[in-house]
Amino acid sequence: MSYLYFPGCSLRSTGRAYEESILAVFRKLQIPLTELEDWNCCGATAYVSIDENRAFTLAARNLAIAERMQGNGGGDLMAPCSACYLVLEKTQHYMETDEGVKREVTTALHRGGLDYRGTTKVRHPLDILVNDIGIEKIARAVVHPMKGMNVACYYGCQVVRPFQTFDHAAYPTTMDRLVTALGGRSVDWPMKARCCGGSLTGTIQEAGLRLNRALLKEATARGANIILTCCPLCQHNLECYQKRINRRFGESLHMPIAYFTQFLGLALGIPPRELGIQRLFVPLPETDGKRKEVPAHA
Amino acid sequence: MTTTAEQANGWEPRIVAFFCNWCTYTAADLAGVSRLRHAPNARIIRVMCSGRLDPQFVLDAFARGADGVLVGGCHPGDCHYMEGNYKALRRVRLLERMLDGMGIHRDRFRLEWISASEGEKVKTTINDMVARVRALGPLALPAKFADWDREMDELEHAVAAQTEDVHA
Amino acid sequence: MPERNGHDAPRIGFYVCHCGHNIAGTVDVAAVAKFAATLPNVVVARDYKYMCSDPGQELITTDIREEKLNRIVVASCSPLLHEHTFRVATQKGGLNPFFFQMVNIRENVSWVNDDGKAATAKACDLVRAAVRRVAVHRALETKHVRIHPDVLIVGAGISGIHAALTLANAGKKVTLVEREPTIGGHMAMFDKTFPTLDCAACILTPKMSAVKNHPNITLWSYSEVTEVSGYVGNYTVKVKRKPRYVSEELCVGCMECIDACVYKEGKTPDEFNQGLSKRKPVYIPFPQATPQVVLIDPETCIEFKSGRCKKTCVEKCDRNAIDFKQKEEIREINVGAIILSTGFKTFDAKRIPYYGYGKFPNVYSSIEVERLVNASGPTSGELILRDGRRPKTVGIIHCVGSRDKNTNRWCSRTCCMYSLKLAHLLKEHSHAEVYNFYIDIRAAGKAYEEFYDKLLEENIHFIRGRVAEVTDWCARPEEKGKLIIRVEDTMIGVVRRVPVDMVVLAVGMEPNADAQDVRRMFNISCSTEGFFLERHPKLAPVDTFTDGIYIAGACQGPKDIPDSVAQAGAAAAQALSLIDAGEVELEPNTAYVVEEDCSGCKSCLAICPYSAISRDEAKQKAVINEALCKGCGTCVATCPSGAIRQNLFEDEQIFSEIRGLLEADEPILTGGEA
Amino acid sequence: MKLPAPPAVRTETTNSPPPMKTVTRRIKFESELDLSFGEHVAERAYGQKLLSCIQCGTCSATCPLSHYMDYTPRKIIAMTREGFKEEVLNSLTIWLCASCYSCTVQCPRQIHITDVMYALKREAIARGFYPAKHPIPVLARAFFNRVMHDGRNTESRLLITLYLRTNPFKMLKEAFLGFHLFRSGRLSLGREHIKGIKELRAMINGPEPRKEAVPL
Repeated sequence: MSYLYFPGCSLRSTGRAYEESILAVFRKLQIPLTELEDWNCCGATAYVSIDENRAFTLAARNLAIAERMQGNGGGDLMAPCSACYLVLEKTQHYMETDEGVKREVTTALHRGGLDYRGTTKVRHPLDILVNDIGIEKIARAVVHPMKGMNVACYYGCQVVRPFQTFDHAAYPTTMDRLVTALGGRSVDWPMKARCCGGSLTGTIQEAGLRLNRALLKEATARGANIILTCCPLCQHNLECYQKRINRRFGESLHMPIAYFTQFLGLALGIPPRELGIQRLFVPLPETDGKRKEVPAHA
Repeated sequence: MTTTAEQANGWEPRIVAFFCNWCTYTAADLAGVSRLRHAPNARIIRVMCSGRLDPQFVLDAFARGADGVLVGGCHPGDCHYMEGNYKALRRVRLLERMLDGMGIHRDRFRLEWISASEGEKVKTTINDMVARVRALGPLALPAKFADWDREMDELEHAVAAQTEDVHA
Repeated sequence: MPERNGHDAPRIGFYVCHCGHNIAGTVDVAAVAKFAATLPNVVVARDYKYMCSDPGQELITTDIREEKLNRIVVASCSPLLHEHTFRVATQKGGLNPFFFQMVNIRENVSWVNDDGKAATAKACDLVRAAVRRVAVHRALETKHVRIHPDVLIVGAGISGIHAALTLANAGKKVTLVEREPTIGGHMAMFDKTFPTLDCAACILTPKMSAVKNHPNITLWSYSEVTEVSGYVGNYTVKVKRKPRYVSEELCVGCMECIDACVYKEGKTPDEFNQGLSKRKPVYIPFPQATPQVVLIDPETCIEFKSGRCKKTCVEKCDRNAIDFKQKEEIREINVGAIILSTGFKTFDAKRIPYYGYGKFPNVYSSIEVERLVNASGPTSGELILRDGRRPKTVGIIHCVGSRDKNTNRWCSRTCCMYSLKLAHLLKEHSHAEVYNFYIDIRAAGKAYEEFYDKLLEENIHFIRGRVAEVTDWCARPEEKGKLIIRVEDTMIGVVRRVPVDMVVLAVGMEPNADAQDVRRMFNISCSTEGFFLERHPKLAPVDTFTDGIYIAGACQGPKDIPDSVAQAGAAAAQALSLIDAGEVELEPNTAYVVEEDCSGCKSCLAICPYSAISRDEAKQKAVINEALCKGCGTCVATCPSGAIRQNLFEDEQIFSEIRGLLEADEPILTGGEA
Repeated sequence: MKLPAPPAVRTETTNSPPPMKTVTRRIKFESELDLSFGEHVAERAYGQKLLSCIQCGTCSATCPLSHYMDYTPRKIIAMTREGFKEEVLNSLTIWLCASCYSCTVQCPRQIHITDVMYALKREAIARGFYPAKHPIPVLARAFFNRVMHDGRNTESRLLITLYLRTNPFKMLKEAFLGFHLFRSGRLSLGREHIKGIKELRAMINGPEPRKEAVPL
């Protein structure tokens, strides 16, 4: 079992901790990852507002490179950022179902000396960890059960919609099952796949803040002491705007937001620094056994 | 897709389709009732069961100028006559090997299970088959037969001429 | 007039039908007729508005006489629709009816093409093939078989019950087979029926006991059909009678044994009450169950599990009806016709997780609510929720598992009306505020719109919008402890959050889980949705493609009670007309052996699924029993020496068809991909 | 055509309807509609599915942002279908869509509403139906330029560009957050390049310049 790895732009900036924790976890589980050669921007959301076929071409370049590398022993293409994951899957979907898209994109790829036959499978790390590696195997590797962690699993929107097949689009459970296996308590809450507003926090901020407020408040009300995410944008929105939300709406929210891979890494006994825990703004809650490292600038 | 000389001349694939009365023919009727437009290249011959399909029908169709032959029967387990479609399947598998030997491309001959409710599948199957055969170009066996006959004639003449020479 | 045998040189009459605009709108029918006139042996070629009409058929009979035609080709719709019509016309003109060939240029041509040129070219090819084919047709004799006068009805809901009574009253012997321990089907579970609000039990139970008491009806409840063989008029059916562990002959339904059971309280979810109450291992589905016979569930009965029960039930039964040793029985019957009225199942609301069914206790499916408001239901008709509360506000969500391509795309037809009924009953029982969330109100039935009107006057809320979510996430303090329905009020154009105490999901109707197995057993087809497929959606709604098998009720598609009853009556009438005819014509498409060509190789023997072929050991030749042959033609294709032939599908005829299709001199000019 | 002002979110809209001050005449003449608009958009949103909308409102009710929209998504579909081109392209709705795909997965007609919104955004940009300093089209364009330059995008640079183009004062508001991000190593000002940028540009730009959206 090995995978091709598509970091995407976010994991190289705001989502650095996500990348660090993914690499650490996969190393620990001894699953080889090979970074996609000379990958380019997936062509996410905003770009599609200009021209869909060019956006598809951007994504398809990555799919084509992956296909070439698979021929040389690479595996499925893992895309941890929800937006990348969706755009790559969407490109795959429309190239399969829409003749026009397929024709235009293939022609464009040819101009750059690439070809794509359509064999690349796009996967999310959540899907890989739970369905390929398996919860049982992961559970056996746990050294620090995450007792005392009341986790609101937050899937966000794009990772479970609309082209993926590994979980339900409105009530996903994959991450909850993983959290339970790691010794945490997964809190059932109705917002697990409700949108965080994506880039709205940067554009129409009031609307974006309100969405995040609803999420944070509901997780708090349901007794969660941590929210886990699987998308760099969700993590950014939920974490970075908490203070602003408190100011704007008179709330007193203080919710740690971590990547599910960080949580998994801690359970597997990986040192917090290797998981980028120090990059979080809100400190993690304590587990029953062991106090977690608190970032300096909380 | 490349444009061949034949296409420029208005060549269109000719597909002969043998559909069983109970499933696939009914499905084709359903496609009609549902107004599912599909390529006009397929001509349907109704038989009671795909089990009635004599391999000679397929060979004859190719020999008379069909560019493709499509056979439609009920899904496995659904045959109106219990197991006629299994018999058809066996024959088709053998026939495919024979057609391979004759140099007739696999895309030109196809067996599909289409139930009475699958009007949509009639449409997609026919469209797909027509597209594939179109990509292959004309089979034109009758013309080839004529060529081969002429070659044979010429060969015979040549042989005859030689013999005459020897005896002369 | 004696039929001409057609040994003379072929004189073919060709007719192409406009079918109004259906064919003529796409195919140039005049050009087709003109083209046909150029084909060999064609003497007459005409086009006409409606060939299936009387004047159309008249055209054929007149031409046969006046033009001395001996072969007929009609290019019109599918042979599955009108082949018989034109064969009869051919016969009326004095020809053997099998000197006829039909060309399908409607379903196969005009309805699937937009390009007139391509369609006309295709029609011409098909016509040429038919003209070639009909020239080598032969005269055939129609076979007649006798019809067994008894009828089997499978499924004893309201449809099966009605069909059984109709046939029995006409003096026919009916065997009515029901899978459940009682007859009555879904209707027996309902409280009231729309739009009249008369009680379901009051109108159904008299019919149920009429079935039980009718001398012409054999009722086999708790039984299933396991095997069907034979053909129209002569079906042999095997029925499995599941053991009740209580003798149906001895039990009088006093239910003393239930009281006496060592279980003081029921422990198993009661199927009839949709799991809203518990039953004991020995039980009767409901007080008016028919037959009035208890049964024992071996899964939960202590005697079956351990063999060490005190058997207080046996002690109590003074008729000694309880028999733990009862075994499953297989019975075999012969019938001439079969009516399938196997009904439907309700949509499993768990498939739409965002409505919270199975997660929030106060979310109910409509069928559960039917039991809940039923006076003989688990709460004796009192509206008490699973958490013991009485609702002050109720939301009824329409179209759950209907009109949704993610689940079932069809409209279930009954939900609007039963939702209105439930809204009325819920309001009557609890004085709650009742909201209906609907996409469209479909009240198309006699007195249905009037019923809707009545509900509007009762001040029931009607919000036009499909609910997106039922959630316990409250945005305001007043929403706490409620279920919040999130919906766009599309009439007002604003998203609303409606807090309610009880949610009713108006679940749609689906084919039974085993509909595919059943249809295989009876050799009929299902539609795309999985409901049994009728022979023609308008003209043969209760017939199937298998002669002698009819369908009635919701197994054919979602239906309410009046429609099911009407269809059951129609199916009974169809069965009656078949039986009373005494005999039926069979398509003479059987296979036969040409003795002098048969080498006696036995290849054909193993291939026949009906064992119709045997070997005459004296002659060393194959022999086909015409009565057993169904005409699939598999042996014909198998015979290595070409000694087996098939009437109506002779090799020569099919080869002529192939030749006709492909002998165009010019390449066929068509309009490209559709 | 330009919107009068950049969008501002008015809160608690449902509780405080704007007072009716003037009598407005409202009627739509068929001649003001563009009857081909529906099919035009449907084609650009991969297939004709939007024409099969039954106006059930699931999209609006499931949308987390519909209560900020001037027209609910359902109305946008209806108006698109009926050819209310100007209203649709001028609406805030299309810019409020955060592409969460809730509507798409729940739509009983399986209409890809998110893709319809994308198609409408493209149309609006192509025809200039958006306010000059509206952040989203600017973000989209900045994004495109960045990717065409480097093959990847560096979010911090993108955000800086965005704020400079739209509202420079916002920079100050975000600076505090930026400082935190930078300190935690989550904001890099460096740039990433890909090696195959030439080929990438050839793929995207094509042999001839491609029209961004076909005008009607």
